[in-house]
Amino acid sequence: MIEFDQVQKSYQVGGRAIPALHATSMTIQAGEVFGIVGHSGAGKSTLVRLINLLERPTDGRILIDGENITDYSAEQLRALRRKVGMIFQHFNLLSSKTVADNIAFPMKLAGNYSSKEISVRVAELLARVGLSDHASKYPSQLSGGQKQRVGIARALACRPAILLCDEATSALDPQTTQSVLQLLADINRELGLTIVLITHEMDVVRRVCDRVAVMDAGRVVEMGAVSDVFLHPQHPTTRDFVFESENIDRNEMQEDLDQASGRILRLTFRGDATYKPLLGQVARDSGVDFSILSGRIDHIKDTPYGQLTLSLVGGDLGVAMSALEAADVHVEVLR
Amino acid sequence: MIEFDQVQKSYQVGGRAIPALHATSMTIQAGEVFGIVGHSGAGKSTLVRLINLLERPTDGRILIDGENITDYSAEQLRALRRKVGMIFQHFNLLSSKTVADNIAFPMKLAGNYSSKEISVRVAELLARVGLSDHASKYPSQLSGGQKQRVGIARALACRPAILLCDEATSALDPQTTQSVLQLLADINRELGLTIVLITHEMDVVRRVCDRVAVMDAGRVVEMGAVSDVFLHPQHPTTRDFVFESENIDRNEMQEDLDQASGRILRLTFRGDATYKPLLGQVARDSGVDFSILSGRIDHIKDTPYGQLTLSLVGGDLGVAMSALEAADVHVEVLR
Amino acid sequence: MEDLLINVDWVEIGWASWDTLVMVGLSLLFSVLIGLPLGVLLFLTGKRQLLEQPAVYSVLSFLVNVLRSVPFIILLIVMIPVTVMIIGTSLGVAGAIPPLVAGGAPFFARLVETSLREVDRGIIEATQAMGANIRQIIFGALLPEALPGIIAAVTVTAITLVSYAAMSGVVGGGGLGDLAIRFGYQRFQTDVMVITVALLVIFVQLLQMAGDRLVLYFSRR
Amino acid sequence: MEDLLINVDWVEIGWASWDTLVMVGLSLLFSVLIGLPLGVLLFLTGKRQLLEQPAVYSVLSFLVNVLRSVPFIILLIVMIPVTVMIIGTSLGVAGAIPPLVAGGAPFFARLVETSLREVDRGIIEATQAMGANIRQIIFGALLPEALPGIIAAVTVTAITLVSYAAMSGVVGGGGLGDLAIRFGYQRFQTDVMVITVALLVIFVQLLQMAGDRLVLYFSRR
Amino acid sequence: AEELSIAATAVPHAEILEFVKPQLMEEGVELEIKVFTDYVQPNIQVAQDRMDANFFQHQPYLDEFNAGRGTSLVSVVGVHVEPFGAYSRKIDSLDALEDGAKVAIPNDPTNGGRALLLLQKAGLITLEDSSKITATPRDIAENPKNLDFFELEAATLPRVLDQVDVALINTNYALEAGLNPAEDALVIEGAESPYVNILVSREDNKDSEAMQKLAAALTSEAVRDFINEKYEGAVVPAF
Ligand SMILES: Nc1ncnc2c1ncn2[C@@H]1O[C@H](COP(=O)(O)OP(=O)(O)OP(=O)(O)O)[C@@H](O)[C@H]1O
Ligand SMILES: Nc1ncnc2c1ncn2[C@@H]1O[C@H](COP(=O)(O)OP(=O)(O)OP(=O)(O)O)[C@@H](O)[C@H]1O
Ligand code: MET
Ligand SMILES: [Mg+2]
Ligand SMILES: [Mg+2]
Repeated sequence: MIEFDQVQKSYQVGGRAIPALHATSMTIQAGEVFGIVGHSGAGKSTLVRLINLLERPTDGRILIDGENITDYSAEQLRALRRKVGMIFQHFNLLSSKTVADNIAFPMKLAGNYSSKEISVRVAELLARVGLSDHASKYPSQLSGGQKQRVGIARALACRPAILLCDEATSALDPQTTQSVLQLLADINRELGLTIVLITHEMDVVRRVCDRVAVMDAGRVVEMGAVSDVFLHPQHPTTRDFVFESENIDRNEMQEDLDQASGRILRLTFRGDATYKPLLGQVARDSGVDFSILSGRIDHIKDTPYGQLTLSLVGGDLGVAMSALEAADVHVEVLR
Repeated sequence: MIEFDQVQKSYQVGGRAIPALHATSMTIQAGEVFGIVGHSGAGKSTLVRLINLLERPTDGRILIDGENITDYSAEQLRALRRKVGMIFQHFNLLSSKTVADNIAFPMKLAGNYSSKEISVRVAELLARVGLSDHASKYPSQLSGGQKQRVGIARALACRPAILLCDEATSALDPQTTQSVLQLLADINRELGLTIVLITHEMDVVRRVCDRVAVMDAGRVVEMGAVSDVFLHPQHPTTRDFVFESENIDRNEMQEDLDQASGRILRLTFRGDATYKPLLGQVARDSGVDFSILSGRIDHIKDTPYGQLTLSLVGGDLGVAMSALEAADVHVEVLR
Repeated sequence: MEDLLINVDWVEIGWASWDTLVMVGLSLLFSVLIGLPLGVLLFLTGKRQLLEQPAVYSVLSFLVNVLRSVPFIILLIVMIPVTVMIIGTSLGVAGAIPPLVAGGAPFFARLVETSLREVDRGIIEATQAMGANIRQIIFGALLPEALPGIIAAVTVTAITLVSYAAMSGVVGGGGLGDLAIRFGYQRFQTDVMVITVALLVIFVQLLQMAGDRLVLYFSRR
Repeated sequence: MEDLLINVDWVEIGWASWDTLVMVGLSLLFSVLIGLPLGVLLFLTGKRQLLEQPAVYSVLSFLVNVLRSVPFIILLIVMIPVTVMIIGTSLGVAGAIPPLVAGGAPFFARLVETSLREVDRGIIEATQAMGANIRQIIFGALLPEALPGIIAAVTVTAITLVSYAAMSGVVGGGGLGDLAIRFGYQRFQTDVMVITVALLVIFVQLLQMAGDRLVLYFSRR
Repeated sequence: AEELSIAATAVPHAEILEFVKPQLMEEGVELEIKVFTDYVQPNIQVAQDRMDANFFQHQPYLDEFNAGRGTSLVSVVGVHVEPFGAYSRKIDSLDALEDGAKVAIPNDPTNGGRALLLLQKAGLITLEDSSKITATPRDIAENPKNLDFFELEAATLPRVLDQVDVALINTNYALEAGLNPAEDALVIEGAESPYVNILVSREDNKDSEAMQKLAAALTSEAVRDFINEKYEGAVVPAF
């Protein structure tokens, strides 16, 4: 369990202290996948780098499993860091070591692996991130995504208890992202690994996170279970993220809405309701004609959900609405 | 117009030449936004870096506006490069210059701007990428996304005729991405800027690209108008990308399909058909019950489109299918 | 006290300090003026670099090595005709400067070459991609990015020149080091030796501190 | 030909070459052994670095500066008692080695400090984040990443030692540089001077080429 | 006043010149004294007409130089001798030298040869050419005691006296280092030494009025007193 207790962080810029993280208190549960989203410069990297004290808080306490790590001795801190893996936004690979040696590096540092164990593990991780053919290249000979995958493999090498991911898939194509996320999810499930994951891809949050924190200008402005935050965003920043992720361009949506006739509803299905043949039945029963203006049907982690914006014309609107609500669909009237 | 004529590129690795780009011929039209997608390591960066000869082709010719640039003298090459902006995957900012000076740098190099012009343009670009408050910071004091935005502003500073973007928005959150894409689209429209854009975010392709090339293992395996490639992908790699972008996890989809009863159809709407109240009408007319298993309704650049996977139960399937086809909907029977 | 420093002639020490300052200052100036372009050229024409030119590199590298291999005392002597040609005399403080430059410039050039090698290739590439010519790459990207390393190189060179300057007595130069040798060493005047060496230490310490401060100031990474 | 090289005693030149090799080789070895840890310590305790320790840094930096400020001839003399303590004699080639080390080690340490400063902070951070202790950071990340720069520093130091070694005649050392001075210069035997200087140039050139090759080999960026 | 530029070694030459400078000024000759640490440059400067004269060397060295460099510098007047001696902290007499004893001698051409000549005179060694003033240990024909020679810079010799059995040291360095030539020297050159330090100029200005005034001043009674008083035997007047 990772607890932030009124943690603050400022950077010195030209002699002045500029806050990057305002006093923040929050808790990340052991074994959960915790997402952090927020605009560029919101303070996400800062927050995550505080967890292994790469940045020291200007004020406040950080507790891991109940212990105040800001009080740790150098030796205690090293012990902590050995069980916290980190994937860096800028990879930070050792340019003087081959791909295989980069991945082996944390295991060598840990000192309690035989060279046999190391080579087996490295080979396994290389296969896992699809770089077996590149084992003896140097980082400068890799593509951007390949570098990032080396960083991922390296962070996992010592089977950490906590994994900090700073945009771990930002340079990866969707399929590679998918397989990396699958890998993380598997480890999370099998070994109870706690994952703190910064991302700007809402799909990533949707797929693997249990809870998510939304940051804005150095503050955590919203936090909760992913489905709650996604389907019922409260803070404007969260709305921005969710809408964007639904691919709704605000302006275009407005245009579409303006052009569309009739009532406009936003329906949110969750779980089993999603796959019920509801819309057709309602259309039949109420005589209402509907067009789908935008929306998607997908999963949040393992739960299916759907969110559709419809325009409804003719028929009996009241019947339609109550039929939908009866079927556990959340209905918002947009116009 | 950028033409690749049997262009090849190999890298020396441990004494052996490993091909990163197999003989490739293709044409990028002047004024278009040309997307390149492909898995990590497919050769996207290599291909783009050939356009301004940061990499020299091992074989073949590259023509820009009909001139073979591989024959260019150093002076001609510099003149070419001055009108080609580039956004790098790893930003490549000058660590010794402030944000403002980094953006001003290409203008100073060009030598034909007064310092007044430069400062006006820099201020304008800073505002455009939302970094006005950070003008006098050094790159090491910026967040990842902020660095990337500096790189974008720098590439635009001299109003290039061709813009090469190597994952220009990979470190940006969706809103910032959106505003950067808007910026690129605007310049593309207003000034006829040719944009070559590597991305792994299919949303980005969908929003701004006219045409797209799909790369796999050093080859361009599919190329065409975005809507064609997206809605009717031919090559397996393209399918992967399109499915991923529809958020369809193959396994999960298979599970859903297995659970779902009845016929399974994949419908593709394009243009006006998208917003017609078709589904309800069909349900009413044919008595078929449908559930939406997955799908999305969105835009490709300015054209609305929709793609839905439905399970159909009961009623008259033939009537339903012909009604859909009559309304210009592309119907695929999956099961 | 008076007794302890019985041999110390403060006026002479003052002049010697001034001579050291002049010799080191001027020779450093010229070493940098000559060594910087030389170092840049060495870097640029080296293997896998922008203007890769094995022939030019070999010639330059060889020249630098020749100047660096010749013991400084020999350099002082061998340079005499050249020195006379350049400044009209090979005597005294002025006569010591050309050999000091001949020793300092190639030394500095090597250090510059080494620190330019540390500049991120991506940054050089980005600058090339902007259509910069060589001059612009050098002044706009290479030198600013390597500045902390180059300043450290200036510091090291300055201090090396201080120790070279001590040998200038061979051509009738002077300065603190020469005083230390002539009086402290050859005449066994320990007091003079201690004072001159202390002054040299202070001088070097000041150089180093100034250098360190500048390096820190220009380190942006 | 015979006439031209009338003064050249090849056996003596052979011995002198050997002496230079021994002096430079051994003093380089010890300079690296002492200077490397010293340079690492200077780097680590410096401002904004891992073990920032202004007091320790000042003391070390001062010590290094003292050794670097003392003219090498004076160092040769002042070191005599220390040299006798360490190796039992201050005479000859052996006696020249401790002062050469005293001159070479701090010089090398400064160069090491400079090249460690060029190591990407992100890499150091990543290593720290893996729970590495200082020893591991040094040997696992700092030194391997700075290796090309450190090799270049070894080359520069080796060549500097070649020129220092020329002064070893003061304590009865020898070698090519000393031969050049005593016979070539002081006894006007131009042929000896030319031969010895040529050998020195070849020696330095070989050192430089070996260094350059290693730098290239270890440059992975 | 007429200017006369003189190259000199610091001690005692420059000091003697400084001593005569005021008097010469009165006689209308302005001395410009330039100190060198080296034995070649002063001759070159004079030979190339960049300086008028020098005062640092003895006749044997000048002869050697003229022969080696093809110059034709000439002696104007002899002034003093800096006698050379053998010193030891281990033995009281050169006869007590054991087989294989360590002997330190200067490594510069003039003093090294001079030391060997002194040892030859003491009967310890025989040189191949018994009058070669630039001899080195390699020119030794017979070395019955198998003396082990170390060649060091002259000023270093007193500093390594503890490490060797005997060292041959210029008197000026011996004095500076606190040795007493009269008592400590096992053997020392006499006033008959051929190594008289001379004022040297070119043929063409040897007889100039200013030069002659300088020569006269250097061999005056005042200078004799000055030398005797100041150097207490380390420098012996030779006029
Ligand atoms: N300098 C180099 N030396 C050797 N191999 C290289 C070099 N640069 C790239 N490669 C290899 O060439 C292939 C293509 O690289 P490229 O950078 O073009 O990929 P990419 O499509 O841009 O991938 P990504 O999306 O991960 O950035 C990769 O397998 C990579 O390892
Ligand atoms: N070393 C530093 N010195 C000064 N300011 C800094 C430093 N590091 C970060 N900042 C500033 O602190 C703020 C938060 O930075 P942080 O890196 O945490 O953002 P982020 O949320 O990770 O953004 P991104 O998504 O762009 O990576 C930014 O405004 C940034 O400019
Ligand atoms: N002053 C020296 C001496 O008498 C003379 C050296 S000859 C170059 O010993
Ligand atoms: Mg960040
Ligand atoms: Mg790439």
